[in-house]
Amino acid sequence: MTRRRRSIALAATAVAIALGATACGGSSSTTGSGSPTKGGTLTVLDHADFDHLDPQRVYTTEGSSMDQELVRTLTGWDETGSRPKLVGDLATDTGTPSKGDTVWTFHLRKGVTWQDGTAVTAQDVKYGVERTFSPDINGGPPYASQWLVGGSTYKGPYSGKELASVQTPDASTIVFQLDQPVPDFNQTTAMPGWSAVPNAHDTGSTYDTHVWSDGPYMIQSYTKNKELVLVKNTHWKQSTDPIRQQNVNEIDVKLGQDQSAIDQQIKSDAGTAQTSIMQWPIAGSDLTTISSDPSLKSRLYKIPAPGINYLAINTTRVKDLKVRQAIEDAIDKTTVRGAFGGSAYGDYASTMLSPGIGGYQKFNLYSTNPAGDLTKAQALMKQAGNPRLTMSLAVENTTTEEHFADAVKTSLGKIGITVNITPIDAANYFSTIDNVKNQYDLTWGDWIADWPNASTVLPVLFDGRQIAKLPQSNQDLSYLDDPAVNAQIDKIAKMTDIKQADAAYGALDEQIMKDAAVVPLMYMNFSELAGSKVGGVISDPILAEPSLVHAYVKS
Amino acid sequence: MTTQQQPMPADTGTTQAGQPSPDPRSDGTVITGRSPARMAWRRIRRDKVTLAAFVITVLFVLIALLAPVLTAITGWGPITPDGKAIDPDTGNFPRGALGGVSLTHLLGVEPGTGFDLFARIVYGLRTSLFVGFASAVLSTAVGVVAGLAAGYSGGWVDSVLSRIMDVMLAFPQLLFIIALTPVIQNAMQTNSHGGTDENLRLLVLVLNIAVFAWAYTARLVRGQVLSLREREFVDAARIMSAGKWHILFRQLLPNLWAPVLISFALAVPQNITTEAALSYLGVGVIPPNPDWGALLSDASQFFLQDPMYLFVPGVLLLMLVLALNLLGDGVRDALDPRAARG
Amino acid sequence: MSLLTSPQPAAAEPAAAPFLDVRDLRVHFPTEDGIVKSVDGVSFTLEKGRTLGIVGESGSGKSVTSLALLGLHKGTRAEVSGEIRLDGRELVSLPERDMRALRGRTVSMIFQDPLSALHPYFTVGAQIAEAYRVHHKVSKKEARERAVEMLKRVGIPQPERRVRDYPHQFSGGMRQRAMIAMALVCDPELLIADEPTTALDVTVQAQILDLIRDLQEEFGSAVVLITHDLGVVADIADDILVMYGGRRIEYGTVHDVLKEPQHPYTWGLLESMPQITGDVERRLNPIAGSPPSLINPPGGCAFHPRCTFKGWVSGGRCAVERPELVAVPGTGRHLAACHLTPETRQEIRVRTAAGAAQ
Amino acid sequence: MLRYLIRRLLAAAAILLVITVITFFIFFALPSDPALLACGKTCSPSRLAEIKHSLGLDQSFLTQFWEFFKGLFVGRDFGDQSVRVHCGAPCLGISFQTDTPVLSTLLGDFPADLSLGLGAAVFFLILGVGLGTLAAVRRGRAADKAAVGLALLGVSVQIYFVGLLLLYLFVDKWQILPASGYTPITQDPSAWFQGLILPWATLVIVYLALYTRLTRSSMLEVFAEDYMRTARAKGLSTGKVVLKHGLRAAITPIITIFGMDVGSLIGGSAVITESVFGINGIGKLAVDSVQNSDLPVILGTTLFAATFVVLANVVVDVVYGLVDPRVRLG
Repeated sequence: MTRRRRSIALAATAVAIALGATACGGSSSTTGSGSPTKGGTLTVLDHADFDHLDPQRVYTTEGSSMDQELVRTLTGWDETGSRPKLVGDLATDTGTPSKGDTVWTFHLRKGVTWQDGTAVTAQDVKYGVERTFSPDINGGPPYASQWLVGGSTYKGPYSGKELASVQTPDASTIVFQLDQPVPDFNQTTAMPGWSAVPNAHDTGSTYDTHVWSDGPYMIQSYTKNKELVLVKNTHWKQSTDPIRQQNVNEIDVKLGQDQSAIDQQIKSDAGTAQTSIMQWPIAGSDLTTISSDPSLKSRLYKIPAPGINYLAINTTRVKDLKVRQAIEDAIDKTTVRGAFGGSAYGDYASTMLSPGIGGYQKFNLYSTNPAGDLTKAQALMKQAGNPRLTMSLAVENTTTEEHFADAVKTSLGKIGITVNITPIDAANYFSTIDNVKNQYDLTWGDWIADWPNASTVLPVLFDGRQIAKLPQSNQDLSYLDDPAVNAQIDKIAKMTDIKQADAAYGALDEQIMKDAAVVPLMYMNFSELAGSKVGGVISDPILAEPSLVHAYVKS
Repeated sequence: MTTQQQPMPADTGTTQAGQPSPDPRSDGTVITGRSPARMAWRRIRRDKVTLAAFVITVLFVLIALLAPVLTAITGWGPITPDGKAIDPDTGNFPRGALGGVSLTHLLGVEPGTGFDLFARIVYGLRTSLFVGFASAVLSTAVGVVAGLAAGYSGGWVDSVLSRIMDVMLAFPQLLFIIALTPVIQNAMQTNSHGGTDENLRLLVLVLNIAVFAWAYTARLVRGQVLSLREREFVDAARIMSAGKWHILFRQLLPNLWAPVLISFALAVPQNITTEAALSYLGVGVIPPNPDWGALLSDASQFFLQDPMYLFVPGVLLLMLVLALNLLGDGVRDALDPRAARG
Repeated sequence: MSLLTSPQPAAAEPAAAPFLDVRDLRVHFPTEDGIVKSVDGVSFTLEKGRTLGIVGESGSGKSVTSLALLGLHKGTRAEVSGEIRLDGRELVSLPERDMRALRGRTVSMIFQDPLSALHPYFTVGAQIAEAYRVHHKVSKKEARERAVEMLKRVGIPQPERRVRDYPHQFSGGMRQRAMIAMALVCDPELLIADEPTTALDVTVQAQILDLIRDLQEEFGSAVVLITHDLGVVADIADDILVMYGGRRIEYGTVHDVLKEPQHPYTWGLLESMPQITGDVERRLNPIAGSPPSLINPPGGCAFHPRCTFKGWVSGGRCAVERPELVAVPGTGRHLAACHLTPETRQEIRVRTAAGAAQ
Repeated sequence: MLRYLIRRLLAAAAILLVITVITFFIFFALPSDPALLACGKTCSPSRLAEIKHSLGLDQSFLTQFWEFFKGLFVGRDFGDQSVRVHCGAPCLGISFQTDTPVLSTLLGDFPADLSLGLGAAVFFLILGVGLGTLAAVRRGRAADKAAVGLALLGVSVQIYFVGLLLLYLFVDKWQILPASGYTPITQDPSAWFQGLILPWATLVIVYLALYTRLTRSSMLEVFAEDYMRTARAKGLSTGKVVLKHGLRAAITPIITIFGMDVGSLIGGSAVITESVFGINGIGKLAVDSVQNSDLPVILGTTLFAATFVVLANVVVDVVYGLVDPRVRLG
């Protein structure tokens, strides 16, 4: 999904990402031992507002994470164990597939109520899912319209029509009819979009600030770009919720502070900073200082992200495989990682699937030395006829990315490739490079899985048929349109055995890497800091966010 | 605003109009026979502060011109990274104290990239000076022409031009330049293949700054022309049926050079400041092209970890602008006998 | 008494101290180019009820002299030396604090251009009242009443209404009247009028001069009238002091100086002045050349570069030796500083008169 | 007077109209497509077209402008299918990004600018006029030279350099002040004050320089006026001469500049200060909205800022008429 939202502020607010420990594969740790205390106010500091809180519009990790306090989804992840476990949330279990994974049935829990005490019904869930289709409710993930039968023509509930492929035989049963087999559909339904919205409280495009809660907290006030105040939803019952707790009395989200100011504030641990946590990772420039400070260790959350930071090579512009392979070997990942914040940022990557994702297999087709293998690269260039090449590289206009671009330029300069750097507004970066009309040879990209499965990584990034289908939001940044890859994607999609599919995805990853269409750079980690009195924070490896569902304030 | 400075009330000894005042500053009227330019030069030569500012400015210009030579001596260019000077494990921060100051890197290296800071500063000076001077030349030229036209023509030409000046001066300028730059850059990107031409980018920057600066000069010139056109020599020329252009350029312009030069001299440091501010906000010169504003913008993100990186270009930029401002003040004091620094 | 009120050479010691006694006054301004000697050794005396006219062209030092009388050079770069005795009190060395108590009260001044000399942002009444309140502990209301009274006295119609007006709402003559009202509000003993009529048209000029004369009679003040216009002086003054290049060149009673002018510069001034009684055909001859530099004055007689009669003096003395201010023979109290002998002067006057008659 | 005011206000409205048209036109050509930003990661062309229509971006320039212009006076209704949102006059549109009315966003950010701008203005006016007067009175002496030198330094220094330096010293190094930021005064007056100390100081350093220079030269000009000599000749004390007669006249041009500065400061011109200190004001809003191609917000902030500058102009002229009895408005 869910790239972390880019900083929209100007260069003055560093974007940067976070640090990381060794990506050890989805291990989640709950820091702050002891039993949770009730009461108090938890302060969340975020440098920018959420893209959306409307569950059908949200598509960022911050928004999705915050929505967990407000909105219950059909399924959800229980992250209290050593690995995240998919459980029924609004539903009693993780759903029942039938007809070769094309029909999925969920039964709702009894006793789940809205913030006004009325029961959450299957019709509310249907209405919520239908909202996704309205042009006014834009921004969310595409899965509903991609998979639900009749989704391509349906325009949402505001037109007065219902979507026939979502059926509610009774108030507690909901059935989805899909136009293709989706064996991990119940992981999709853990995304906020698959939640209920009561028709009576739907405020359309302004629902972001009026989200009607069936979770432990509800919105008391929400001033965009300023402050979001959540208070206890008194109608929420612990007995109906396997995932969340209701420990603090209030959650204050303060929006729009400079990230490095947030870093310093929480680091100081003075006053309200003691009961504060940051939403956005520590600024790249502060990363080394904070992560290497032993006194901060107990307050630091290193969250491995199910994602990848990579350099895409436009295969339609750089057609020579030898040249692409030379690039793979030439890139000095040490300086690249340095630009993103150094060793704290994450481990060097050699695959597109990261260790926390279902389907990950460890392999390395290119230089084992992260600093690159210049001899091999130069040899490959020689085989290609030593062309004097000039390539354009698109990056965001942030300091971090510009430094990254400089590092790439230096690396490729050594094998005779001249790189022209084009920095693009951070906010417009993806809409520019996602447009198939873009003219860049090299582009920077990162991707975080919508749920920790290769099915939300490889097909999204390498199915060449989407280039024609989504000309303005193409995710295949390398423009790889390999019939063998496409066929394999289709083949895996039909597999109903997840283990079999995982193995196939691992092999597909290797197959794609042979095409040398992308240079995987780092498996990202996100690091966040909390005040000394914040407890119960879960490192959520699904969203790569500090999950607050069990958070409490120590007295 | 007027910057004329007059003596204290008590030391004006005489009041009759045109009477040589015993005020020491206006001795020029007593000692006759010197051309205004000569007198101005004489005043500048006597003004030690202005002279010092002049020397510093010349020094800066020389450094900018000799940038390739200077970097050839140190051996590090502005975009040649020194991988050994930075530590990738700490996020590419410079190794060693004071931002990596060493014999090879006189001012240390840039965190993140390992570029030599000395080289970036001497090359960045080129950009700052070029943008400052070029936009000042452009805005002064446009301002003089517009001011002359408005002041001399009067009538609807004056009305239209004056309203345009009003609009320009009422614009939230910084906001607007910030907004305008991506529009223009986008237009440029579609022209070049992939990359953006840095010279073109500089040109856009110069244009952007000049667009919002010319109105000040125009207003000043217009005011001067309005008072000059009532003077006898213009009437005389008009009576002798001199052409419009003759009067404009042969009669009026020569009498305007002092205020125009003053406004030019003060526009240069102002424009350098604006350029640096725009680059700081990320809409000016774009890294890795060296520029002081861009350097400071970059440095602002590391200033807690690597303060040297902020202080060196910051203090140098302060020195440059201060020298140019002092020079501008000196020129003004010298050209406008009534204005004295005291 | 009359002997004492008349001009005396600086060296001559009078029997009793005159009301105003200026001796060897020098006002010098140091500059980068040298010292500007605006006033360079000026002496004169003045009694109460009498009027002294100081005449000279621009830059002759007459205004600087008047400012020295008010002590307005204090606290500036100007170097003032010599003595100014007012009613026995020495003013040059008087501290600013004490001088301030005298300003506006004992010595006050009517400035040349009332439009610029009156503060544009305060009402006329407020400015007059302020001058009164500086030296009198009275309420604002009383001061305001005093202002109305003064405006009435200087002949401004509807003073109760005009007191609230701003200077720019007054006509030129009325502004000068207001200025006079302000100067006289504390009944000063010495009134200095610096070109009080220059900015006014002729009919108003006469009214203002009449007013000053009337008020002087009423208050019995001593008046120093500064002007470049000999006509005004002839009208109102008792004595005349002609200044050139910061020095005295001729000093005497109105009668003596105008009837028997001794210095070529005074002749020049007289010739450049139209006379109502004079011949319409008579040419007005402005003095050729420009005023002398006050930093490097011409050697000898400061006037010699412009003097058409220097050839009448033998041996080129004019360019070398500065003429002393000496009594004109036969008058005893008419002083002039010129190398021309009395006989030569007489001869020139006869010739010039003949020339004019032709 | 009333006629003058009406005429000036009409002229101001005309200038604002021109600025609106220009802004509208330029941002019509913005590089990015707000519909695409709203659409999300995987966006099909048909979905894009629907969103374009929903945002009204498929209409012609003139239609869009007319809708906007009309909204200023009669308000507008938003929302294509879902619940309709009414935006009352004067409607500046609804943000593409946050779906909230632009005016309410602007008014929400306004207190920050008001606090920042007015607070700093009070300090730099008083200090600047004081220092400038002192320099003028002590012309040529040590105090004057120090003031002139400091002023020149202040004029030459980069505002963000000052800001960052203050942050480095006071927050990081000496830890005297908390990390700055804006807290509404209604919420916590002490935090409001502490958070604004450094931003104020930054603005004061830069503007103080300007006002010191301005006051000094204006004062010196006034000192040469005849009426100042008249005041001394009355026997007034130096203090009274300088402060009553001198300042009264010298302050007039300063009021003009001050009015314009305050107008633009509270209208969001302190972009850099806001950005350095992380204050969410109009300036930062404008910068963010440009990055997000949020046309209604860009238009709103530009218009808002321009309105303040233009109104400040009118106010200054009216005040001028009140302050200077010679000026007659008409």
